[in-house]
Amino acid sequence: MIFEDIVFFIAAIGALAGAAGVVLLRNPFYSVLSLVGHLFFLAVLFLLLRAQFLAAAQLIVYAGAVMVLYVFVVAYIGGAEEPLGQDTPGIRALGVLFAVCVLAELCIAVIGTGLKAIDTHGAHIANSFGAPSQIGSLLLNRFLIPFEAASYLLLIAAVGALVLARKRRGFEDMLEAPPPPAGGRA
Amino acid sequence: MTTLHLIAVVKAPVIDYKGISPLFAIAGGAVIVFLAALIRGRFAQRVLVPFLTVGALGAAIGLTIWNWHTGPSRPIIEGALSTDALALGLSLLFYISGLATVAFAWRSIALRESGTGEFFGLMLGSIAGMNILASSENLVTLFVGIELLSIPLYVMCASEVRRATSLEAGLKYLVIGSVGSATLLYGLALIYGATGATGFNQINNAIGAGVNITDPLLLTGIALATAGLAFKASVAPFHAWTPDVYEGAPTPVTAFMAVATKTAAFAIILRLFDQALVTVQVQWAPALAALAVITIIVGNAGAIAQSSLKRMLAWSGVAQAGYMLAGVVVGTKLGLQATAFYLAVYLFMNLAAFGVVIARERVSEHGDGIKSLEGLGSASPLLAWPMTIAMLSLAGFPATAGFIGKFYLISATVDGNWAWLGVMIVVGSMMSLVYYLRVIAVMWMNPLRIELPGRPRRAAREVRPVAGWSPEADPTAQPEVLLVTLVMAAATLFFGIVPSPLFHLAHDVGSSLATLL
Amino acid sequence: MNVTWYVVLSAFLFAIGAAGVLTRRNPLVVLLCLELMLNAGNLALIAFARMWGNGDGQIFALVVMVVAACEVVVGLGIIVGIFRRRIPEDVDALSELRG
Amino acid sequence: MTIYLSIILFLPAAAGLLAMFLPRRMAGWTLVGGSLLALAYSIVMLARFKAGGGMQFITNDNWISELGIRYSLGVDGLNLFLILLTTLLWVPASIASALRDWDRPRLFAFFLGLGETAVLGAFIAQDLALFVVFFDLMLVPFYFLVGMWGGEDRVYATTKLVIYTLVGSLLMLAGAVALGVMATPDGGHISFSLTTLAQHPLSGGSQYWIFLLFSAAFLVKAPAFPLHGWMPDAYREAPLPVILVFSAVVSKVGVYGFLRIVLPVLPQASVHFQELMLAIAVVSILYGSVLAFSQDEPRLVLGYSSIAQLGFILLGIFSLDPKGGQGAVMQMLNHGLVTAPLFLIIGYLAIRAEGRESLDWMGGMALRAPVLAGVFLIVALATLAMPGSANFIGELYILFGTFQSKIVYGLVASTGVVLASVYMIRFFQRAMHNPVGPHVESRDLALGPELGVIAPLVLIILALGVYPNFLLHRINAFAPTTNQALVALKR
Amino acid sequence: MSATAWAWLVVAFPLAGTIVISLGWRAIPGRLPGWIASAMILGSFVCSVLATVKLQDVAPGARHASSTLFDYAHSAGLNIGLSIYVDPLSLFMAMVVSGVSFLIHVYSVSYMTSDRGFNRYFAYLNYFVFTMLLLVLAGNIIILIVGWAGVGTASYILISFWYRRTTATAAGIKAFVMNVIGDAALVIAAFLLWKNAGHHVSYAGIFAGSKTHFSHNQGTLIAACLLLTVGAFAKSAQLPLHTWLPDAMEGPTPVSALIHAATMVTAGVYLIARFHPLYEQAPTAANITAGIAAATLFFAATCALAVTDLKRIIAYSTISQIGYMMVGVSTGGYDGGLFHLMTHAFFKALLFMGAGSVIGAMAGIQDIDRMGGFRKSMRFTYITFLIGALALAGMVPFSGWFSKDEILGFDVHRGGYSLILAIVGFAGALLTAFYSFRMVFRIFHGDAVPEAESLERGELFHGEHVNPMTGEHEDTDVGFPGAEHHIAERELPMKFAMGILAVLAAIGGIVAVPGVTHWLRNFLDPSFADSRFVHTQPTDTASWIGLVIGAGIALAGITTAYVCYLRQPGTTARLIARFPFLHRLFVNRWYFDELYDAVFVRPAATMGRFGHYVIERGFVQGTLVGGATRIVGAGTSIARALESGYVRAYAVLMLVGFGGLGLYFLLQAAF
Repeated sequence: MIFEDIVFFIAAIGALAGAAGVVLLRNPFYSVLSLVGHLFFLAVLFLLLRAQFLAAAQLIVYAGAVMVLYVFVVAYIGGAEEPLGQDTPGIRALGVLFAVCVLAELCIAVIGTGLKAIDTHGAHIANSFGAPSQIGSLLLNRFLIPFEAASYLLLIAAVGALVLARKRRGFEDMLEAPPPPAGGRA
Repeated sequence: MTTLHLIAVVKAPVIDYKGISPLFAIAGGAVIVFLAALIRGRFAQRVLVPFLTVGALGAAIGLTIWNWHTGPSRPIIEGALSTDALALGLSLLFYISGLATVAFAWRSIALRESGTGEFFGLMLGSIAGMNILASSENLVTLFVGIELLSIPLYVMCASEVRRATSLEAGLKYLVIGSVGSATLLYGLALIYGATGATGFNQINNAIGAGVNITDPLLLTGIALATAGLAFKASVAPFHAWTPDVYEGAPTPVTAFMAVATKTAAFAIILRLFDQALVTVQVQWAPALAALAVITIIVGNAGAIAQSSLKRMLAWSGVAQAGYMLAGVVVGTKLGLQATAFYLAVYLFMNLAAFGVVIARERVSEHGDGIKSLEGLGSASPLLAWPMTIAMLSLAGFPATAGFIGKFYLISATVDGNWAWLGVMIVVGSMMSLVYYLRVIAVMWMNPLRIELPGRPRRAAREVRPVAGWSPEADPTAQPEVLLVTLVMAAATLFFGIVPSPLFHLAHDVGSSLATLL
Repeated sequence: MNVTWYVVLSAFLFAIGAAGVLTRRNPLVVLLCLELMLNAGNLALIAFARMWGNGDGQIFALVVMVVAACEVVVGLGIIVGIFRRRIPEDVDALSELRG
Repeated sequence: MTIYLSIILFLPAAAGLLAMFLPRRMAGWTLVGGSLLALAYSIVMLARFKAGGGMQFITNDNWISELGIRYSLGVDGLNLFLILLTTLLWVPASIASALRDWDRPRLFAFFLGLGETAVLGAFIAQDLALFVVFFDLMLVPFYFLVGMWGGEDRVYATTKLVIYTLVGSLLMLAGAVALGVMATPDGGHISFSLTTLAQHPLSGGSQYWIFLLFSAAFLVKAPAFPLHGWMPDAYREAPLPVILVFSAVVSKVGVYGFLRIVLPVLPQASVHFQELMLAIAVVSILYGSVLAFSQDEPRLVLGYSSIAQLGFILLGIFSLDPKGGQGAVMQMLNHGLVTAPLFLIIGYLAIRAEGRESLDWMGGMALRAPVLAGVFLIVALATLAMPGSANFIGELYILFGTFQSKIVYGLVASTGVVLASVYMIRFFQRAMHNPVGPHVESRDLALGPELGVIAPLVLIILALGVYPNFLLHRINAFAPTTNQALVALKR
Repeated sequence: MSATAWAWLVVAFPLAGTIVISLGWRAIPGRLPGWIASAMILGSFVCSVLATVKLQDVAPGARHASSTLFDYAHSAGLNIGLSIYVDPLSLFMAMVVSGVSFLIHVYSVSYMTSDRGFNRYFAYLNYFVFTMLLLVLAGNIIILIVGWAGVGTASYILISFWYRRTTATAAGIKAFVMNVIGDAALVIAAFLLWKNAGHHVSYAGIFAGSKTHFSHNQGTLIAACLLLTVGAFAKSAQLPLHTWLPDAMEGPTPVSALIHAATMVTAGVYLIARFHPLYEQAPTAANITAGIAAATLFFAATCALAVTDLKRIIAYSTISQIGYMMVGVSTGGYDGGLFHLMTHAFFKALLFMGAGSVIGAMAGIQDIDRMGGFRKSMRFTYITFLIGALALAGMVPFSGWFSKDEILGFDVHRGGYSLILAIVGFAGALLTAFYSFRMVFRIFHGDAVPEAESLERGELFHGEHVNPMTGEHEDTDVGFPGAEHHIAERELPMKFAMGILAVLAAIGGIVAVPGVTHWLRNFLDPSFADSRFVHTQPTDTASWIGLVIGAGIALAGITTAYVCYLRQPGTTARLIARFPFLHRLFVNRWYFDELYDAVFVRPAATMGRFGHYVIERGFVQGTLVGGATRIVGAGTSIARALESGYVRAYAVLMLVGFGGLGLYFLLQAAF
């Protein structure tokens, strides 16, 4: 088991580092990259937790597709360095403070729980646990609705993105042009 | 082992198509609307698509009534969804608000900006999400439902992309909303971790049996989940987004959010707390009570002296959420009924009010400012009366549904030994008078300082050319808005005098959760 | 390795994400931080799934991934809109609505 | 014929509604017709009323069974004459408003009619929730009446009026609901019927705080010191016909509530808080009187004097003695009967003083207006409870009742009698006597409208002065349950 | 017809008069209203006589009857009937009141002829007589109070009859308020009697009950009696509630004669006589009453010495004389008290009429310093006035001589405390004689003033119309004193009234000449049969000794006046120079008005201002209303300050909220 522990620690540190990078790096482009790293380490942790399918999905969907989208956008709007100074006073400090509070509460909750199972490596599980077959059966039975809903959500989101990012007439020149005639489509 | 799994794979899920038919109607309707929107041409855009939307909603209403039944929930699809009166009744409210929104949005800029099909399709999608949310029986469905509800709304808020405030509203809603759903997610995760189940009933069984009711993990999970849902219901201190988003968003969207989203949020709050977590009521009730009090105070305080009607209504919505939360706190069947009843009433009142705001802001130079109502009483009583009724009802005057609703809520609180919460509701109503009455005063008691077209008056009035008193200021220029407004106001009045029908519905809703006494 | 470790780790990630949302002003980065928070949730879910040995948590996590993706898409759409509208990439600049 | 109270109850509102859809000039007179019908009907009711016959002409139907709210009406010795007072005084009010040329006459008529219905409802209701409904509903028409047709600061005044009053009545709403729910035995169906509530008294503790909530509502309505903050503005700004009915009739609803609800349903609390209420009453009497004789605006003189008068009524009620109760009810009627003509007179005076409603601008008006002077004198003397007027009998009973139970308060209160003579005579003299004011044209009452409106009221005042027993014989302030409860508690 | 039926008629006549005149105020022409009014009063006088005759038929023991018209107020254990009570006492009062009233009505017909308020005047006057008769005939204490307040009202409206005189209205409100104080006292007394004497309000019931329910001199009873006394004193202008009566002279002179001399002010005496059983059961109260009355009679006499306003002199003399009556009735000398009441009614009314005649001749001037020498020009007035003055001074053999000395004689005979009172009374008698002839000499003797001379030449002097108090000019529109004046010399009705009164004042004493006639006592005895003092009567010889002493005192007083004013004019000036303090004290009526002004009037006004500005503006509006507003406003500003517009601030807010929730739940978990 020692091997697992070592992997865990490496992955954990990596994930934390990635997260920290996202927050701390001033250039959004780097932030995106460090998020990719973070996601990778998360995938490793998933593997340790016997969620092979999810690990895969993580890498493909996230680190693959979504992050690419990010990169495009950053490229499109030019990831300007975040302007320094003139931060609304207090918010930053308060933010960190309360983030720490939340962290403390969560840790207390996790450590203080009376659940025995949490201090174990987890229940005994079949080999097929987390395998595509099991996931699939769950998706098609108990979780059919969430599954369908999720796919539907993707459709909606796509339309939404279309609505928002669609090219519009008389938009680049910053005139508050009167809206096009009813039903007109740009 | 493996064989068992194979069997599991083979086994097809039991699907109660009848029970799920309303959801199909809505979701399918959305897709059809999307497709229809591809047809070019004025007719398709102006008539066909709205017609299809209305059709979908009408079908959903019909199917809901067809499905109507009392008593505990009948789970469909392995208990992912349940069609009980709670789900059905509240989804009726979604559909009604959807219909109203169609009318409100028909002439709106947002519609032109985003395109008819997209707009209505997104709306239907959001309604589908609400539907799922209201009838969800486990955490996963809950979460996906809430997201399906929110994401279209983010888009609709920002859909007037030419208006900076619209974008601002969209982004604010998105950021805060995502923080909210992340919090909710983490909370659900902890609950799942503490109980090992995602189904509400399993959770309910697990609590007390498998896990101690004072287990910090569970309770922290509840805390996080509460925060996430309270945000949706715009309960203080998670309300901060409400005024900004309501003001920035296109007014039809605001109306939709104000009634539908809040109803959905309360639907799931009722389900989660009164079904899944009812056994730990002693733990969460005081917390929710505190939230309710804060919400009542903050909401009413914020609404005072707002010059923008939308903003004022947003704040008042916060306050009303506080009242309804009181109905959740008591965790009794009566409380459930009272909350459901008040949700319905709340829908009528607010749609009436928003209808007037929309009708006025399109023609008045003051936009949604309170000044746009000046002298409405004598200029166009057809708009002034509904607004008056709505305000009186919101303020809880008798002979309006609002009074009955408050009465019901207070009796629920007293019945659940939360009498002081009832008193808090009353105190809130006192504060609320300040701003509700102000609106009425502006409409009726400010001297109308303009000459009305085609209205010979004996007393010569000081003439002041006001944008919005041009001929199309006549409410009949927007018949669909006027119609909705009048219907809603009439309903407010009717159910204030003959509330029994609503009570029957509320009764059925109350009967749906077996977990309550 | 105990499940506790995973959960605590996820808590840390969650907090970091929250802190990011509160401290960063570039909407893009704010979105990224939201991703962090969601992923923290995912980690917790999967850890608990391991702990209880049932798949619900993993399904949940899968759904969350989809949701996260959708949020990203819409969020980016809005950001693009803002960019087109020539509004600075700064959430604090979007404070016209207030009071 | 049988008396259906629903008719009398909704007739005025119906008339008002009808007026909404008639030509402008007919609107006012439609309402006059409606109020006259209501008056006639209530007179028939009086004729059919059996003195000492308990609750009569009962209507009792379900309204909202889910909330246990019943539509139950009834007339007994307590509210009989209050109903008559309402229907009677709405006639001059509606005539006065019909004679005047308002801005939106249809709306005015509608709200005035609605107001009468609401007030009648509050008087007739025999179900606590129904009472609350009408009690709050009352505010809506008056909010508009003051706010739309009032003076310069009308919006401020009416907002203040409504908020102030509604703060009280919302507290009462909470109290009422609590009362109904708590009084319901477990498993029993919730009921707000006053008789039922009187049969299941609550435990002391909950009685106390509910009592306070109710008192808040009723004392604000009365108004009693120090909860009268809305009074000066409302009295100053409201149109005359409106303030006439408001002061003469609506102010009685509050004190009526004590007799109808608080004493029967919360006897223990009533005894417990007796001294407190008596103190409030006495302070109101003295404070109201003192301020009344330091005012220069006739309306405010009446306003503060009504604080004092209602203090007397409160005193009688919380003497918790049958005599006091009888006197209190009697005073409600008498005060209404004298206040209405006084407000009419203020109107007449203002007309004769170039529309100035200030005593500084009046004086010497009796010179060529003997009838006006005589009428005014009669009413003024009745107001200060000159022996020989029904008001005197009312105050006599109140004082006897108070002496009987708590003589100290009675003695202090009786100084109020003297003060009353001071401010009323001062009012009369500064208006009618002394050298003629520079802007006064002294002109007697026009025989048509002016005299026609006021004469019947004055005749009623005189008649009651000769035969006050006509009222006393039928009045029955304390329900038998109340008496039993009080007797039991006093032991 | 029974006695009570006649009694009802007694009350009914003036009421009818009031209604007829006030309704027909425009229709009835000329002086007719005056005659109608007089006729009504005559009617009630006749009826009261008939009632008396009727009552004399029955045996002395049964000479009382009561009759109830209907239940005036009957509820909650309090039963008040609209009833009258007829016995010699009430009929005696009724006859005196209606008789004198009749004469004064007749007098007024002429005196007020040219007043524009003629009809109003007679309506008021009839109303007064109605209430006065109701008062004396009332069958229970509540009806008594009704009549009691009624006369107060009548007196108020008649005092401010010339209502455009600010002085008149001020005097009116003063009189009214003081009378209301009396009424309130009576109400409280009524309650005490009702509660403790067996829940009765009728006289018979109260007296019967008091015998059984009260012990001798019981505290409650004393309290009740003192409250009755307060009522009586307020009405009869005894110390310290007397200040309204001199001001009441603002009213027309016949009003002063009728209300403020002959009838109303003596109601207090009637009240005490009526409730004598209670006073006899509570001697302390009786003694206090008598003591104050004695003080009053002396005090008022001193004021009458110094005041120079003719009507006010007579007013103070009235106060003083009522003091005698009060002493009489409250010490048990009921016959004497009522006897004096009757004679006083005669001569005091006569004096006022004479004064009115003189004032008429003086064109409204009332200051005796400006008068003089009317002896020749107004012979009739002079003679009648002289008779009145002699009677007032108690000179042999005029009515006042018998009546006053019967009181004093009784008190001397009773001895002890009463003896002291009697001595005060004798002292007062000296002053009385002095000031009454001070009037006579100052008005009628000495050198003739221009008015008098012009009158001798045969024309009546018409001066500027000025308010005698303030001296400000007035238009005759006010009414006062009428377009022209009327004096007894020229008006038959005035002559008639004054003549009859003069005769009565002269020979009124014959009804009770010690040792010769006991008519009055025999008549009144049935009412006082239950008195402890029935048999304590001085022997005739004793009475005669008293009478002689009285005559001597009167003579002394008159002589002194003669010396001061005729033989050596200027004596008074020397006296004033000698005792300036006393003079100032008397002229300013012992500073009572100033005292009340400082103690009651101004504090009340200050309280009003304080209440208006401090409590109303500061507390009610400022603290209650404004405070609530401020609190809500503060809440609003906080709520809106949190709404900063920064999305991250909102996120912080959410986190704060979650932090709170989490903390709460963790605490729940901990405990």
